[in-house]
Amino acid sequence: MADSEAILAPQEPGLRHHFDDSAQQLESSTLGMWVFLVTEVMFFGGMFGAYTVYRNMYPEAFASTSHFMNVTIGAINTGVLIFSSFTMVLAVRSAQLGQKKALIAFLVLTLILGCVFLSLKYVEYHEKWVDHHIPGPGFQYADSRYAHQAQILFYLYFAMTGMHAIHMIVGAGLLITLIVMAARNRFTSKWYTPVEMIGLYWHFVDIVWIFLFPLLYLIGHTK
Amino acid sequence: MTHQAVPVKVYAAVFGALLVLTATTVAVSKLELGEYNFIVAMTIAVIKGTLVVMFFMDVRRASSMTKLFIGAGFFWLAILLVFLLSDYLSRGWLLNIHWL
Amino acid sequence: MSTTLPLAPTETPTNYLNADYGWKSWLFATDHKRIALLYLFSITAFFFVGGAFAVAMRINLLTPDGIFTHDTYNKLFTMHGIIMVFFFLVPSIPATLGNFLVPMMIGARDLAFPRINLLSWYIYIVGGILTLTAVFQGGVDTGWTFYAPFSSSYSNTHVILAAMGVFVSGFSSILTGLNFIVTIHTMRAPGMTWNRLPLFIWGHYATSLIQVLGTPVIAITMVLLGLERVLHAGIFDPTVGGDPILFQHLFWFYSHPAVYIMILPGMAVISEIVTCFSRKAIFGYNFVAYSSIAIAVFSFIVWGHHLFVSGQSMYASMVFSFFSFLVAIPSAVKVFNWTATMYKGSVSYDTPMLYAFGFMGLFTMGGLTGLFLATMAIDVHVTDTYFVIAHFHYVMVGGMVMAYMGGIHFWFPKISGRLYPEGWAKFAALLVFAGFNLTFFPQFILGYQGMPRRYAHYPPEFQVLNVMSTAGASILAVGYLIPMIYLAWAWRYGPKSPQNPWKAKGLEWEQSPTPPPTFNFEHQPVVTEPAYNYSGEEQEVKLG
Amino acid sequence: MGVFSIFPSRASVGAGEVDALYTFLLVVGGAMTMLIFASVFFFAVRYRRKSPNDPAPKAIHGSLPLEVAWTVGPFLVMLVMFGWGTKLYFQNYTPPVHDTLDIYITGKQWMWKVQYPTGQREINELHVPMGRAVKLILASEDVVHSFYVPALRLKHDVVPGSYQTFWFEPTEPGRYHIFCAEYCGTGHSDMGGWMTVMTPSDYENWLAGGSGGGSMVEQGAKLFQQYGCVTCHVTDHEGRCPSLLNVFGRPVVLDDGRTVMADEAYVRESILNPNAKVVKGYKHDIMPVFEGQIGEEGLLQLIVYVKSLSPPAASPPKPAASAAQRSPK
Repeated sequence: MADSEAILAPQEPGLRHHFDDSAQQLESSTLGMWVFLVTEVMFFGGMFGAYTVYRNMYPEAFASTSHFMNVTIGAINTGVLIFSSFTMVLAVRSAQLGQKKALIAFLVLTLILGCVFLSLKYVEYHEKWVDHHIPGPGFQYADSRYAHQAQILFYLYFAMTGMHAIHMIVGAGLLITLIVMAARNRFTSKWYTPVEMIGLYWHFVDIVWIFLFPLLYLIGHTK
Repeated sequence: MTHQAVPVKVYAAVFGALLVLTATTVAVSKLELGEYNFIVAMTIAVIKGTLVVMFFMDVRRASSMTKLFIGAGFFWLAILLVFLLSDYLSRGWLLNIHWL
Repeated sequence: MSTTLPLAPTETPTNYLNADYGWKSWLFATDHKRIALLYLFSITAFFFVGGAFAVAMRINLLTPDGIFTHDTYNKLFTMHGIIMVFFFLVPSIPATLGNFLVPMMIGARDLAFPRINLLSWYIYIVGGILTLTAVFQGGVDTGWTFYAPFSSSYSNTHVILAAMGVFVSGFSSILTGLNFIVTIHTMRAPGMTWNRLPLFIWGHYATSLIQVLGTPVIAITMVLLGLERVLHAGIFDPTVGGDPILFQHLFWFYSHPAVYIMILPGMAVISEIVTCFSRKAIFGYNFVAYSSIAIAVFSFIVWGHHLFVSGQSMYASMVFSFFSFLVAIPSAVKVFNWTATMYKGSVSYDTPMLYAFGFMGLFTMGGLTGLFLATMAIDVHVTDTYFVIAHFHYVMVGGMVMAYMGGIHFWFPKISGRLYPEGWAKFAALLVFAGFNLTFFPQFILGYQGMPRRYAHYPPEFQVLNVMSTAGASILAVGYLIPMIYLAWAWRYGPKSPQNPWKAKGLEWEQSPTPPPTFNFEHQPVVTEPAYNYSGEEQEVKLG
Repeated sequence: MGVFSIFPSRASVGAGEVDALYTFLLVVGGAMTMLIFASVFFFAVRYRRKSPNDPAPKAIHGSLPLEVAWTVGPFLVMLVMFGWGTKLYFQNYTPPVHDTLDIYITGKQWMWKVQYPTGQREINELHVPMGRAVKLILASEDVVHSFYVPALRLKHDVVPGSYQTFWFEPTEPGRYHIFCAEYCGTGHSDMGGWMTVMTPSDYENWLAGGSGGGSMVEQGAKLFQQYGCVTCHVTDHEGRCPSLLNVFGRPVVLDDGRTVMADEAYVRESILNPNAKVVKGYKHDIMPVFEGQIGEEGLLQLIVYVKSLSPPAASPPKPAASAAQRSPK
């Protein structure tokens, strides 16, 4: 045991035993987070693939369903999410500058904005429920031309926004963890890697929405 | 950690740009532009995504390895979409569907 | 788990096995070597479960009218496929040997994210339990390919549970790949430049790329399939406008690269074994290394060759056919280079090398029959027949499992600190080779004769070849059981191994005690020479 | 069982062509395998380690010319395989435009239902005459099947919701296996039958043996009456529905301004879901939705009937497709 401890580097704050120094640890965390986000791109990519195929197959049906999307809520939600990305980046900046109060304030603000997004999403889902636009046995569609195709497109709508919402909920959970950690003085201006990493995740979820919004709500809207 | 903190006004500018672009994409979607509706919407989305990646996610100052992985992610997404479409778009090319 | 450990004699220096005792020290282990062993035991268990299904299938096929009912047989091949692909082949080498050796070979104390590594094992177990639950609830009968609309609308079995098992286990694979990529990038010892990396590392790096980029797509495909089965919204259902071929596209976008997840680590192991037992540097290091990356990239643009007869556009088929030929070239380059490595070497016939010989021969046959399947007109005849079965078993079992067995024997002294009985090991290796060929060679002929796969009953003229195949399978089964027995015996009673029994090169042999201590090295390793410098050359030689 | 052969019996010209390509691949693959086996074996014996203390041999780090040779060499051979295989594939999957004998096959769990244009119907049996180009039109009522005749070296998946097709020219009388090659559920391995190739005169006799309900056109006409299509679609030119005379195989202008080709897929869709693509000048929701009302076999009969309303002489020439293919004798 003594032998193996001989090669351990002296401890730095937040440094795990198997790294040489915090620079190496940060590099690993950052690269790891990015590789994870790449897998997320491919995860959503499967659904974007299905979307591309069906949009190409049934363009009119798609234009037809986009009339039932609530563009107002969609646009507001886009703004909310962008705003939350802005507060998130300010939270990371505060952590970098070691400003604990600002860090907590921005994290809480980000969390609130995330909850606003999810609430508005709930309103939208409820509308779909009332209109019988939830795919499944109860699905009904006014335009009989697209009765079937519209169901596939609503299926994709729910799959994509649903997956996105699940990512938002996970992100909210992570934000709560960060807030608790920040309150317990776990971060310093030298070590705030979790804030940075979860920030990256939050921005990624934002980017997914930036693409979902035009694809699901706007395209074909004029027809 | 290894970088200087970015001034708040840079972030604020990016934030403003993102909001303006969102408003633009909604406005443009009301116009009848045919095929260009799709192109404009996607172009704006790509610009917005790039702004977030470059500034909020700080990729413009990231290591080239990180950039390589991000590039790879989008390249592979492109592989999936392009090769999927290669099937669907070329299915009707042969006249053998007129089999009678 | 702790019962399998040797009693540590007092004079044994502290190593990763005796550093700590008790089930907690294993189930909460973050040491990559202990996690590798957790994986090793669970994977072996799944291998024998999947193998038992295979034996039952072969027994059924002894007679044209079969022994089991259709439904039973359909469940047997489905469960054999799902378990072998997702719970044995995909994690086999990366999660066991890779987990154990990647940090050691690059001179790191652990993987970059030890707790994520442990998490990946738990995820794997959860996925496995879900799938086994599906088995015990009555099984699944969709084939491991889950083709819609049969799986989404027609099958009455536990499709959702099995799909969830596949979905969950996918994340275990992703996390392993992510860990490897980061570790290889950021944690190499001083002097371990990219051009000095052992080829084992290159192979695992390429594998990890595929795991990270491909696996999420199968995960989301399984989600879409499960939701469709519940909602019947029609995304894969043609009667309401869905396209069943889209499912096949998404499925094979992962599942074709997945076969390279299975074979690349095998190639990685063979590169280590061939050099060590020829006492020679690898012939064409750069070509072997970069061909792994080339395979990883090309593997993603060939999936359409599974759809030549499916109604896919013929022009798309043509493109996919072309790339399918291209992906064969880096594999061929590897085989040529391994063969050339033996030229003017000092070749010994130790057990790992016997497996490597077997690999080179059988993988060559598996790869070349792959060309038959890339040739569209031939594929139209032989796809979905036993020809395909024979082809991918030559690659997966003849290639991958041979390499796995070779690797287990090669590093067994490192892992356990003991030596295994060489005579038994050689006997088992020969038995596996003979049994394997007897099992699967007749299937090539069966396939060209036209016997379709997944047939519980078959026309009587195919019986002779089927009986041969079943006979071979029983030999193969014995060939796999023998190593189980003597390796378990040797773990406890085998003679102690010296630090480097094969006089191999590489940090894990040269600079780490056997078995290794918890942090792998007693001193920070420093690399001063290229990989496989068996001749002790002073200078690095650049090729080309 | 005669002399054992790795080749199953051949029933068509195409089967021989596939076998020729297969033989080429076997020779190349066999030579490659032998080369690797022989080199591994030779090196293993010639350079075996005689004693554990043998000195390590001198390193050989590689050879660029060799690497280039064994990269480019196999690539060139593969180009031949690719070209040859692709040509044959396009040929077998692209039926000739004229003078084919069209046979309609519907797969369902777990049987093949065969319809002949002359009206005969069979289950799990297919009769074809020698020396004619036979085109199979494949449909599925439920899951994906695959129609496979090893003696033809041909199969094609049968995908529900679409029509798939391939063709062949039988040359050898005899009975040959039909299999389902795509796993389709419980009875997958029982979903097979026999293809009988007959001499032209035997075939005529067999056809004369009787066809229950008249030719496919007649059966389609009957359905056309039965489902009430006839009340609108033929007589009522200026009325609620478009006439179907001389429509098939021509472009149709839709009410949203687009133009589509009136092909099989269009006719099929218009029967099942009439509102999907409505012809310009006609109203929606007039025609009943026949989804779930007519089976795949009935659909095929109706399509054949609609096609018969547009005589071939009047249909526009179909160029392009014939370029790559062998003309039938």
